[in-house]
Amino acid sequence: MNFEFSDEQKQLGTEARRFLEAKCPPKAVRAVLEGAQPFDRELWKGLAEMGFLGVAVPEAYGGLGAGYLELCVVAEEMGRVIAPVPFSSSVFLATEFLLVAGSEAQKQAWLPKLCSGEAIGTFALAEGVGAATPRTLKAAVNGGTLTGTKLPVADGDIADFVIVAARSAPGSDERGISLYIVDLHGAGVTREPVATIDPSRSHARLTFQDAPAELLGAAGEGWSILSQVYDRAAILTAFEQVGGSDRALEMARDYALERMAFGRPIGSFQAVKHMLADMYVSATLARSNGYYGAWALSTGAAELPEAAATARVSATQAFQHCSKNNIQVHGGMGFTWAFDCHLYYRRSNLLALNLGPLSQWEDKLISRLRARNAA
Amino acid sequence: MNFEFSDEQKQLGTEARRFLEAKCPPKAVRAVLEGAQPFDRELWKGLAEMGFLGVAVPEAYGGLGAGYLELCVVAEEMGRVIAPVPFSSSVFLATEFLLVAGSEAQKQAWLPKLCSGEAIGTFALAEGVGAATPRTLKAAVNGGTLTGTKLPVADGDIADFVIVAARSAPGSDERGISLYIVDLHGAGVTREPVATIDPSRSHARLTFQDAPAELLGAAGEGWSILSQVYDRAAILTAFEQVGGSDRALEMARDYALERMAFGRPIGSFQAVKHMLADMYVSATLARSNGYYGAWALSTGAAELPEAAATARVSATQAFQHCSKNNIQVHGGMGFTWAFDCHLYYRRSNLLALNLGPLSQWEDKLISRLRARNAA
Amino acid sequence: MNFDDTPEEAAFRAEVRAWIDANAPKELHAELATAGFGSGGVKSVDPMAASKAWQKKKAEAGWACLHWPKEYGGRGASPIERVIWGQEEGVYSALSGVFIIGHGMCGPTMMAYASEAQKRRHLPPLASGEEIWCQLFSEPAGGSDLAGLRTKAERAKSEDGGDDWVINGQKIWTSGAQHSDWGLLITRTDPTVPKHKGLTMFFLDMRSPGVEIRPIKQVNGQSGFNEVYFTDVRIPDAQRLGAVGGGWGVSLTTLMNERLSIGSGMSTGFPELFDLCSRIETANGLAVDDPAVRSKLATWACRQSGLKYTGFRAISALSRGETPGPENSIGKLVAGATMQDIAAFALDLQAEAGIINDPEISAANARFQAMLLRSPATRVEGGTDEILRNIIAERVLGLPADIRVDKDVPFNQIPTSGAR
Amino acid sequence: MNFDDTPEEAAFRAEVRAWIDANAPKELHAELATAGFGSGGVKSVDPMAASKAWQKKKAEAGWACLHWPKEYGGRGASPIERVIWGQEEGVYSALSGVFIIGHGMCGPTMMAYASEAQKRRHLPPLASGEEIWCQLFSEPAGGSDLAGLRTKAERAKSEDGGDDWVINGQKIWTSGAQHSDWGLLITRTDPTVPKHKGLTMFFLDMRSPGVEIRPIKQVNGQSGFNEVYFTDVRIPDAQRLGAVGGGWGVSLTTLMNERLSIGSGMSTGFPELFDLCSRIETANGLAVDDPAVRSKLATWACRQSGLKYTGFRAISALSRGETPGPENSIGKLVAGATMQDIAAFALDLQAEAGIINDPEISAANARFQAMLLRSPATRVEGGTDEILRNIIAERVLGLPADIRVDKDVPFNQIPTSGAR
Repeated sequence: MNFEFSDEQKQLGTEARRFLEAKCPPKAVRAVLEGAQPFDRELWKGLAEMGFLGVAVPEAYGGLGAGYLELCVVAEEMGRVIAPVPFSSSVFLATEFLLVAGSEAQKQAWLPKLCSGEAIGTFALAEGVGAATPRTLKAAVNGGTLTGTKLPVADGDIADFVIVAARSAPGSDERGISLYIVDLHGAGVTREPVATIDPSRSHARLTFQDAPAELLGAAGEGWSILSQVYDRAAILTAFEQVGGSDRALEMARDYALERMAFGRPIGSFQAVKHMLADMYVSATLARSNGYYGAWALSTGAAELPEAAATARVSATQAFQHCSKNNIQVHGGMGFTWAFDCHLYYRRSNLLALNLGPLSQWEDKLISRLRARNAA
Repeated sequence: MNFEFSDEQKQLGTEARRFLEAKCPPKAVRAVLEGAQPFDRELWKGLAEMGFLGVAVPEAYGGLGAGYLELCVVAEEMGRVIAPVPFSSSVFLATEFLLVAGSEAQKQAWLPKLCSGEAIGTFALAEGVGAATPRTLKAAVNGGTLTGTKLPVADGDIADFVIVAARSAPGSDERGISLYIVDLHGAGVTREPVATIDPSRSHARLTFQDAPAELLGAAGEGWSILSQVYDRAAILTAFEQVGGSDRALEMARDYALERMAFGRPIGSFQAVKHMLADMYVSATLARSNGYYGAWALSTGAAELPEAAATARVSATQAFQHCSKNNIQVHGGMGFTWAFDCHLYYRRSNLLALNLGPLSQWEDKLISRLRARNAA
Repeated sequence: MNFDDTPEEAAFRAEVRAWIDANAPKELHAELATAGFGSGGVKSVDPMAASKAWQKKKAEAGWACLHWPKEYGGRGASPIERVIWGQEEGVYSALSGVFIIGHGMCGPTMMAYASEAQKRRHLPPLASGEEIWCQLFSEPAGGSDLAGLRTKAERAKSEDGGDDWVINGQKIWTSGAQHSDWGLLITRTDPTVPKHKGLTMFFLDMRSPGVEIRPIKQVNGQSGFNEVYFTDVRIPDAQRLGAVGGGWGVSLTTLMNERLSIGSGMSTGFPELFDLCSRIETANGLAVDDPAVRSKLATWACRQSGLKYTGFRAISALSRGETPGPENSIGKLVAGATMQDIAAFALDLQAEAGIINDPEISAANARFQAMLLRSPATRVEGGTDEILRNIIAERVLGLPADIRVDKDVPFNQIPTSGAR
Repeated sequence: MNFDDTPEEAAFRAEVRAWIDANAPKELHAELATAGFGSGGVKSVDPMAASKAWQKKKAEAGWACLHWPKEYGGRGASPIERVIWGQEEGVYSALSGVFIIGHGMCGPTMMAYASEAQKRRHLPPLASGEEIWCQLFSEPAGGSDLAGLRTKAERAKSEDGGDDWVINGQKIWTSGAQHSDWGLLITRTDPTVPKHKGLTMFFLDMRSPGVEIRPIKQVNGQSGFNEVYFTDVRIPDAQRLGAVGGGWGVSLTTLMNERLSIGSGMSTGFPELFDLCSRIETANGLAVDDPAVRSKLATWACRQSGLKYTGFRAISALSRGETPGPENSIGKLVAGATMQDIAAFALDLQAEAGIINDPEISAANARFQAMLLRSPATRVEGGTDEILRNIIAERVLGLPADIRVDKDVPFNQIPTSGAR
């Protein structure tokens, strides 16, 4: 049994941490949060140079040709520093969609640019309030052009292209949905930034009016491709969340050790100690479930769907729990703009929704457990 | 605003407490728990003499002719001492069914005996594992006789008569269900005691084979009468649960004050203090919701169904929470047979199910809130 | 047991209702009704002007600070009449937010400790809203350990030879300091005695030289709180409240009022959530019909209802002339955590779009995000969840106080992490 | 990252599997597989006889106490081999329950502190199950405060003039004392020094005159624990383990092993609940399809899975030759509370009939009721939830220990509530 990252993988994590602690201190996150820029271009450039934008992409397409375990390790470090860059959109989604469903030409066209950071890609599904289902999607492609509105789209205002889930045939079942690549610099595209719970990551409303759209994957396969890619992204995001949970726990621990009240460190009060212990417990369960997901992702195991949902639910709960109680441990300081606690609180609530809400993943988890037990 | 019991009502509570602390110490509960007898006959006799078996029954039928607020006050005291007697079956259910749906003759026949303790009545709905619904009930009455099996029936082994919900017409809707009074000393009745989570309250399986059954209330009205009576019983039971919660909290508090560890009372550790504070919070919320129910019950307010579900859910959660953590505060001693903690733990789990499970009442609560908001 | 007014209460309610109906700024009603959590109330008009206008109108008609004696600008009303007023004032009470600290805490403290002349000078304009007061208690190094405060007050002579005190130090979490004319200030006058013994209370003109106010930006972008710096600020000894070294006792008067006013009628966000669930669809149909949603709603409904009726029990106690005790700490304890959970769940219900914080796109979202970002403050201000549990454990259940390592230790010898 | 055995591990597993397949008491398999929580295992045969037979068979073939050195009756196997054995032994390991304390705690302590002669005399029969050991640490006045123990050991001369100790006092929560031949006993030899300094460890013949064992009936009706009374019990000084006054250090060896063995692979009841939900109907159809049920199941599923893979990470550490640390305290902490919640929910799913405790009527019920009545013990034994949170906070997160009022205080001057 070797249920642990290898020394090389850990080494990669150490490099990533060293790099990110230097290039992505909290003030870099604040710069984006406070609107100086939609994302940290310098950091993005640096990540590309480090090869972190193509960790799991074959060298033939300009990637490092390492595996998903390596990408999980990097994702955790990105989450630790809540990096204000389109990593999840471009690496977890756009890149994975291309790897899973892209034609050779499409891979050739986009993957090298994604790995080099020359192009930013993203994915667009939601169309406003409420769960997006094959039944509810309105955006549609006719004669090769897309018309409709997508909201919210992560990094929609800065991406160069977007992969869109849109209706390719009438009817309410998932066979009516296909995926399309749309060049966001092309005709018929309007983008407006939208404010969200976490301004350190930019989001937009994308309006398409007869915008040229190129099919990605087979027609009618959109929903099943989406579900495969979401499972992969859920595991990668879980590592972001695990990294964020650990950092929030550390911040709380450090403050509890330093902050004195009643003549003693507040960390000597059981109320605080046990709050921190409970944070440690959820962070640890989330990490272990994340490892399960990483294993499934890297081996393409049959358990992947179940492992993805487990990792997602566990990590979402842990990051929300840790970021929330990190504020509580900091007391009054915790809800000041000046302290960094809210950066993690915001991010935890963004990540809790960006691949579909917790309640959806809870439901998926049980469906999948059930399917396996039935099998 | 006078959202409080009157001084007279509080006085009645004090009397009841004095009486019950004298006549129903923990060893009386243990005597029944350990099988000496199915219920405490002496205590039952005493309750009858005090008039507590007919608090809300009109004097014309041998009751005290006081109101439901008075009955709530007594119910709380019964719950405090987890009295091992068929109070809930005979007073909350049998008596209420007769008051709500009984003919004058039926009231004359049974109410005086119920008030005097000469007769014990109960109610039978469930037919084994799973929720009992108009669709699932199998016990049926044809030509005035009942055939079927009811399990579990509280006090079914000691009651003199039972009110049974049975099928009076084919079909799966509630109009096919009616209520019947069955004399348990009559023909065609077999009773077997069944073991439960709380042996301090006796339960049985009742098997009916062509047992004479007398209609109670209009034919086809069974389910709606049942739902009215369950709402009343839920509020009265909530007071039992509130009494039990308070007592469990007191036991934990007293032990935390007396028990020393590390040279100090364990009640000086925040982990224990805050556990007790949280118990106090749920007990207080349950009490306030109980008052809401008591008000609705005593005034027959339109909010009764909603108030009943609120009181029920809140009190069930509080009693389970307090009885569970009372054990935890007692540490190793808490799960010994010799300590009384488990008596409350058992009772809290019995009361959580005896009028239908928590999940059912949660669902009812929201349906009812919704109905009111829609109205 | 009933919710009915006594005849006297009913008569009073009718009078209140009639007056409010005739005098309230109805044009603001809609805006006040939907003002988000921590969103700072009305925007269509200058909120401060609107607040002062409404307060002045109330004062002129004898409806300001109902529970205060008439001679100080109040009405000499009973506690229950005050409650009835609050119920009838409804959304308009949001306009009085800026006066809460002054009316609820500073006023009562002045009444208990100021001279007759000072009361006649200061209380009426405080009641009428012409003068606004703030409370200067918390300090960076203090926090939950309120008595750990360090702001120094030293005796000095004034130019005219009178007795003055010179104040140096810093306060924090001062609500409304930027609008305040007067402040209630607790200071340390003797660092060589145990911390509760060396404190002294004053009130001061917030425009005194050496007083500097800096707003604190909160997580939700609002700046209701301030830091207040004191540099050689002079306060005449005549503005001392209570004995030198008696400040802790004075502060307890103030704080008891704080917990009560904050603890009562806290919002949990449940009505807003229930409303949302009655409008929004989930995969299982209307959210309120989704069993998964229902099981969560039920628990929150019981908390909401339990707090409401716990409040009614407290009101009934008032109506009987009793004083509600520390058990009212549960209001804030339950409401704060509940709102935080409800807000997160409400966003979850809206799926991906739950992250959007734009009222134009989703008013509900904006509202629940405001709750999500405001509730952490609720769980801390006026006593953290942990302090409140201690209060319940110690004052209600009679459990021992925490072990106090700083007990009987001279203040200047207590270990500290330094001001932040 | 993989779950695969190394070639060596695979070879070892194959050998184990073959031997177990050829030698295990297959006739007991079904019964062992369904034995309820705290239900005490097999009933069709004498459980003790069955346990001893299986253990003896294992010992003769060299499969007992795999991690012990060969010369003491073990196999000198690596920790990971021990884990593999456990995985393969499966349900039959339930037969070894009676030996866990002896093999997991007493044996290692003897190995570390006993003389060579004593090891050769005592360890082989302990390994083979011919002699059973128990651990005599907890006391009524002790509980979580283990070092608060009072059982006295005083020096005396034996008839033949040798050095003896005379033991007086009481122990509690001693698992299997009634079956035990030998016991590991910690005593107080000096009440005048701080509590951790005055302790001394011994081992003794449980049949020594003056030893009296009384079973403790638990909430679930079982009596796995005992009280053990000592009245002028004689122990030769040769049976002292470690220095006089060094008992606390010796006990830590034992306890570290306890938390590990208890913490690993704790049951949460989730698989049983999931199975129930796949069979039982609610108002919304099959329970596992009821959204209200699903949202609860999901959280429990993640805890179950999180514990499983946390365990795998610990095993991987073992496999790399590392020693798992205090982080393994989370196993019991999470499993105990989870099982308690799951059990209550499982009864709720069965509606009114959930109260029935009769396997004939509902096997599931009986099972979940056993969990409901057993889980409170899980949350206390081998460290309460509160102690475990302290361990995580202090040893994993590095937070300060609780304030110790009894630190450096002579034991006989520490306030106490007296034995219970």
